[in-house]
Amino acid sequence: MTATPEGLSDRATVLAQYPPAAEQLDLAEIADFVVAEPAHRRVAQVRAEARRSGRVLLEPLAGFGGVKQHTDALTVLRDKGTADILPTQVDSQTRNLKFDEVATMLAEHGDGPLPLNGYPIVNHPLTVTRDLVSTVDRPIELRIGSTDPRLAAEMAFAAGISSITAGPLYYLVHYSSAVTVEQSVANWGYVFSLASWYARQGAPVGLQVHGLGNSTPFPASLLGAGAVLECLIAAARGCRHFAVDSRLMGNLRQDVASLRAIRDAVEHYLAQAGVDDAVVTMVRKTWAGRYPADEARAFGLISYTAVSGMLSGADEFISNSVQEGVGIPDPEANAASLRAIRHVVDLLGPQPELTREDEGVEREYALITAELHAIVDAVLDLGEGNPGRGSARALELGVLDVPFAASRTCRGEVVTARDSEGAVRFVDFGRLPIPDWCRKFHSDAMERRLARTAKSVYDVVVSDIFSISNGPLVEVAE
Amino acid sequence: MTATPEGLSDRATVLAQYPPAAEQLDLAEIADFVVAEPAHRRVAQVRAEARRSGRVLLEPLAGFGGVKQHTDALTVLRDKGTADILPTQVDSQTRNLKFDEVATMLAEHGDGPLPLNGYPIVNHPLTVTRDLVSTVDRPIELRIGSTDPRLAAEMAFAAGISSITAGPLYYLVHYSSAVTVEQSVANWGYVFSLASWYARQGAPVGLQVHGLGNSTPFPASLLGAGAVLECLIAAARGCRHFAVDSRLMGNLRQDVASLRAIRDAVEHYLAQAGVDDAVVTMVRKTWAGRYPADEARAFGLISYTAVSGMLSGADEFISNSVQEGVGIPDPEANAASLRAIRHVVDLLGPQPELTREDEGVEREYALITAELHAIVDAVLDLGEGNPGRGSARALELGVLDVPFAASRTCRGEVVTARDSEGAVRFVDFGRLPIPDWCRKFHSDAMERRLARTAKSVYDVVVSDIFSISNGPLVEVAE
Amino acid sequence: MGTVVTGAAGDDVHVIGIRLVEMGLRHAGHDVVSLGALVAPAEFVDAARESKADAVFASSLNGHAQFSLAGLRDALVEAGMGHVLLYGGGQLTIGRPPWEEVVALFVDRLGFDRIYDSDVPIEQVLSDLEQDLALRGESR
Amino acid sequence: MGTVVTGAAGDDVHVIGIRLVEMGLRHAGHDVVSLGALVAPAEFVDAARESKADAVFASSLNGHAQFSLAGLRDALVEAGMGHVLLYGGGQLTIGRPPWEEVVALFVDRLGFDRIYDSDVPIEQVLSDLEQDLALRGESR
Ligand code: B12
Ligand code: B12
Repeated sequence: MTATPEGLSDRATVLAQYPPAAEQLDLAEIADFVVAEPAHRRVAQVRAEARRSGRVLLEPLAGFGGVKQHTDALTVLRDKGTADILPTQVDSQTRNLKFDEVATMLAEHGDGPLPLNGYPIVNHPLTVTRDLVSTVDRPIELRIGSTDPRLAAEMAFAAGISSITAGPLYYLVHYSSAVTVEQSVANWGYVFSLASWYARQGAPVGLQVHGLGNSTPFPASLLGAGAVLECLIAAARGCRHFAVDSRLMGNLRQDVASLRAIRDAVEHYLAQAGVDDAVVTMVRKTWAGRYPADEARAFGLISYTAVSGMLSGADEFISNSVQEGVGIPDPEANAASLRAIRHVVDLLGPQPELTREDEGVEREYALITAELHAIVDAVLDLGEGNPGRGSARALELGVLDVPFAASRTCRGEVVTARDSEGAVRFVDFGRLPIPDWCRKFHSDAMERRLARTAKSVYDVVVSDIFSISNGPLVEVAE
Repeated sequence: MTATPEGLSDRATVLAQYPPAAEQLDLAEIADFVVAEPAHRRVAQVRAEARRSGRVLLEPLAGFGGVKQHTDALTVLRDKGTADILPTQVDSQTRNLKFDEVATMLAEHGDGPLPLNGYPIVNHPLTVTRDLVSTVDRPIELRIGSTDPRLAAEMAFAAGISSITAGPLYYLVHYSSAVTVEQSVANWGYVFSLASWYARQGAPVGLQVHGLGNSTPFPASLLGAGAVLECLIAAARGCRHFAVDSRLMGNLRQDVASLRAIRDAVEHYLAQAGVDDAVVTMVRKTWAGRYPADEARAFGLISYTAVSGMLSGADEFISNSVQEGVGIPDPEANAASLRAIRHVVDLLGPQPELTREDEGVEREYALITAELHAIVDAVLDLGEGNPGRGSARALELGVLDVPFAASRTCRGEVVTARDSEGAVRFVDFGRLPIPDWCRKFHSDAMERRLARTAKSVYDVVVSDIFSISNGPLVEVAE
Repeated sequence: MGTVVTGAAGDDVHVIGIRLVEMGLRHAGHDVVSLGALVAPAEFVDAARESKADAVFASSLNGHAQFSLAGLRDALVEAGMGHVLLYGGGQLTIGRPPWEEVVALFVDRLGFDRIYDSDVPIEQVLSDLEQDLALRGESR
Repeated sequence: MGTVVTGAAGDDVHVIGIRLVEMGLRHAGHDVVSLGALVAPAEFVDAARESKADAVFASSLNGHAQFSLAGLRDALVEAGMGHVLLYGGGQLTIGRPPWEEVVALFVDRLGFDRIYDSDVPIEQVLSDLEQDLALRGESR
């Protein structure tokens, strides 16, 4: 093995998490392997090229335990789903580092379908995953909701999986309970350094940056602040390829403004940090909250997302399926969902985005940008320039805060809802450093909403969590 | 029977088309019956109320031969489709006045499904259709592609079906071959007078006005000119309830402008004709041309239509199903299609329309309005104020003209295609009186499109007919 | 190059497809006698005879093709025009049954020379026609 | 009014639903001990004992409920907390099998007092709880 590369001083500890995996991870061999991988399988390259050419990319969500089952699913998504990037979602056991349990399961089930909710990337042999990559012959992104994705990333990148969903804040907040910010940032820092090592070999690894968004009506400023911080944390470790999420929240003008504002903010802060060679692309993720149980309504919802993304100038869609409200989607339904989106993408492809001349878009853009900058600046101040340290302090103080977080690091004082046009507004700012004029805007908007309904604020907050799934973005019969 | 009402001097001839039907048509009895019909089943009333309240209406397309089959289909569309207005499409035999043939068929098949492509409204007993109306208990619209819908209208209105798709120009141009304009206008004039008789009884009958659009990329100015003329023809006979079509053509800004421009023009010309008590509502019909054979893509297409309609301020959607590209849809799939649209309608309900401040919308609005007025004014001049006579002369001279018409009354010299943003443009103006500045706009836009492709104009025209169905509104790899 | 009679058969008003085919035929140098919508079998036959047509292109989309195109070949034969090429296209059936069944009905039983699915590229039709015309030329 | 221990069970991080339930409980005047995400059976039991809870509300959405909630009732009994009301909710299964099957598994076999489908209105849960608490009050 070569000398420990920069930022990977913990490598021995990581590899010790599961020796049978570690044995397969020889950096010299890997370097040779990944450089020889064809460019069309490199997520970062495909994203950068699509941004140049204007082709809009689609990526579904999927992950099965068995190799054959997973390969078959990805093949369906490739052939019938017009997918440009294929996902490999990792199972919960792997996310929680329970590799021995997975090994027992694998031993029992052999090649058949496994009772796992994703692909156990650490336990399947490296050669097997390499075969997967070359068989489906598309760029693959590892999707891993974990605060310790280090060994999984080692195995994935070494197999030619060329991108990973990232995560130091997002996965901490929404996928963990007792983990500290410092732990999550350190673990993800390792992954970012590893990604940079690949870039130095000539095979850059992409990051799909989540931001802080959750699955309720979520303010774009807070979502974007998280994305900026995650990009800065990764950029400090040398990462340069960011596909940043701006998820659908439902109000068209706000969602258009959101994508633009987040793109501009990420570019602004990267430049401010002295990074001038980053490639930032924007993802519109479909609604991430509760889905209609009815597939037909779900088709309406994801197609609407596609329109909203196209009018926002999104570079890519990452999409739930129309069976999201029911259970794990079968690959055929997943592919059909992508085709519905593709059709909308095709129709709107030649049409220009919604211009900022639209008053509503312009107003939301200003609002999101002002709030986002206020939050990020406050966090960076707390960290004295270090975004990871700043985030830790900020979560503690409530300068970063998220409603409905899974993690105990969040105070959970922020409350959000929709105004009478369905735009997301703060109902309680918690301790977020939101500028006064923005506060007034939110309060006024919510006042107008509340004036039109007999409901209590509590009832409004609750019902707004269900509104996208039920249909009416703002309940009609109030 | 009472004295022949105004405008119905041909009534005896009409009734003689099929005596077994005629026997059931006693105006005095009918007057009593329709006045007693509940208001919530009156299409015109439901449309007027929805416009006031902002509720957006949905109507599917459907028509089956057998009473039970048709009733079941409408029940599914009502219960599972969230349909506000239910359709009753008439079969081809009835449209061609082949009532004896239908009678033979009915005698053979009894209550079972009939090999007819619609509901034979003239042959089914009046009481049977009345039962249908009260069973489904929703407002019903007769959809009849015919240049002689007189007896069908008699039977339908008498049964409580309270609206009809109209038609003097549209059905002439697209559903007939050798019929003259004068014949079609006279027959439809009869229907309009009949509708007015119902209004005088206190049970107004609605008209769903088609305009001239066909199923290829079709200019909104020409579509709207047809709608204005049809409204004027009907208004002269006393009709006051117009649900006017502005069908999806694919370019969002143009489609938004189209709905507004047509609404404004219809209101303008009705006012100019001294009609100040009309109720004009706007329908966005889903794409009326070739559909994707793939239901998933079709879900994308109709959901896109829903977004476009909502951003246009449409009052209503009339929708094809996602099985349009395959064959007659089953009622379940038809209902699912409506639910997808309903979900989008729900999401965009509280959001304001796209404002005219959008430069593209503003430009298209001006263009459509100028062309539409130029055409309508020329037609009215030719008819010396009589829109029916004017239309006849105009079609003859090519002052009104339609590409791909079925009728020989059309010269068919106009050629259309899409510009590089997918907006519909004239390639050949034929003899249409389009203002010079508009001509220049179209020509410039098409020049830009053609400059970007190696294809001939012919190939562009052909491929644009398939583009909405294939996906890319403008072919990408040109 | 040949002469082709075109039309949408029976009670069918769907003319867009057949008009595109006509455009393609003219483009390729054929003469076209276009009958438009709602064309009865007798009209096809008369037009074919009068124009000494080489082929009849009958279109049908509304699902009634098997009725409206049923007597066409026989009528052509009766009128002494049995040699005329008979092509059908559009959506010849209700729904989408297996293509072999459609061929069995229209080619084997109703005497069509060629029929096409609605996905057919016009170029395909044109090249088939050219080939068929060439063959006929040789065999006469 | 009672004391309710809440949490998302096992390896489940879906907390939105259970947090809404907590809001409803507090709103109705109950005391809530909220354990959040990723709660092991032992944690539920400890919290129930320490807070002298009247009920445990266990949520699970990720499809693993039948494993992560399996030992909960037994653990409560062992800890001398057998009387505690045990409610389950979220998406207790993978996909949507018939509801009777879900009830058979969680109520009959795993010892839950009540379980709920994800469409349940929170009011329904609250009124059920009130009733159950009243009944317990009487029977003690
Ligand atoms: C546009 C359209 C109409 C328009 C037609 C306008 C006009 N005058 O042409 C209007 C609105 C008038 C209409 C009316 C009706 N329609 Co329509 N219509 C369509 C639609 C949406 C597209 C057809 C089209 O224009 N395609 C585009 C052209 C370019 O493609 P094409 O016709 O297939 O032609 C291509 C090829 O097939 C080939 N081709 C065609 N003909 C021939 C012939 C030969 C010899 C050759 C070689 C090749 C060839 O070349 C063309 C170029 O590539 C289809 C659904 C669909 N397919 O998406 C329904 C559809 C065909 N209609 C249908 C029906 C039922 C009707 C009605 C009866 C509905 C009603 N109950 O009111 C009426 C009445 C029509 C009548 N009496 O004939 C059904 C038919 C059902 C079936 N076959 O199973 C369809 C499939 C819709 C559905 N899903 O229910 N319709
Ligand atoms: C939001 C969401 C997430 C978020 C969760 C954020 C968070 N920290 O809470 C994130 C993105 C993190 C996530 C992750 C995953 N998710 Co998820 N997720 C969803 C989603 C879209 C909505 C859930 C939700 O918030 N609903 C809204 C709330 C308000 O409703 P609710 O939870 O049902 O709660 C209500 C009632 O059920 C009831 N209730 C709930 N609990 C209880 C308990 C009691 C005692 C009572 C009385 C009542 C009650 O009260 C609530 C108010 O009405 C659903 C799909 C859907 N349903 O649309 C999938 C879904 C639940 N997720 C799923 C999966 C598989 C996962 C992952 C494993 C995916 C992966 N492979 O990466 C991961 C990992 C999660 C883990 N380790 O647990 C699957 C579960 C499959 C199944 N059960 O068959 C679903 C159904 C999606 C799908 N179709 O595949 N997910």
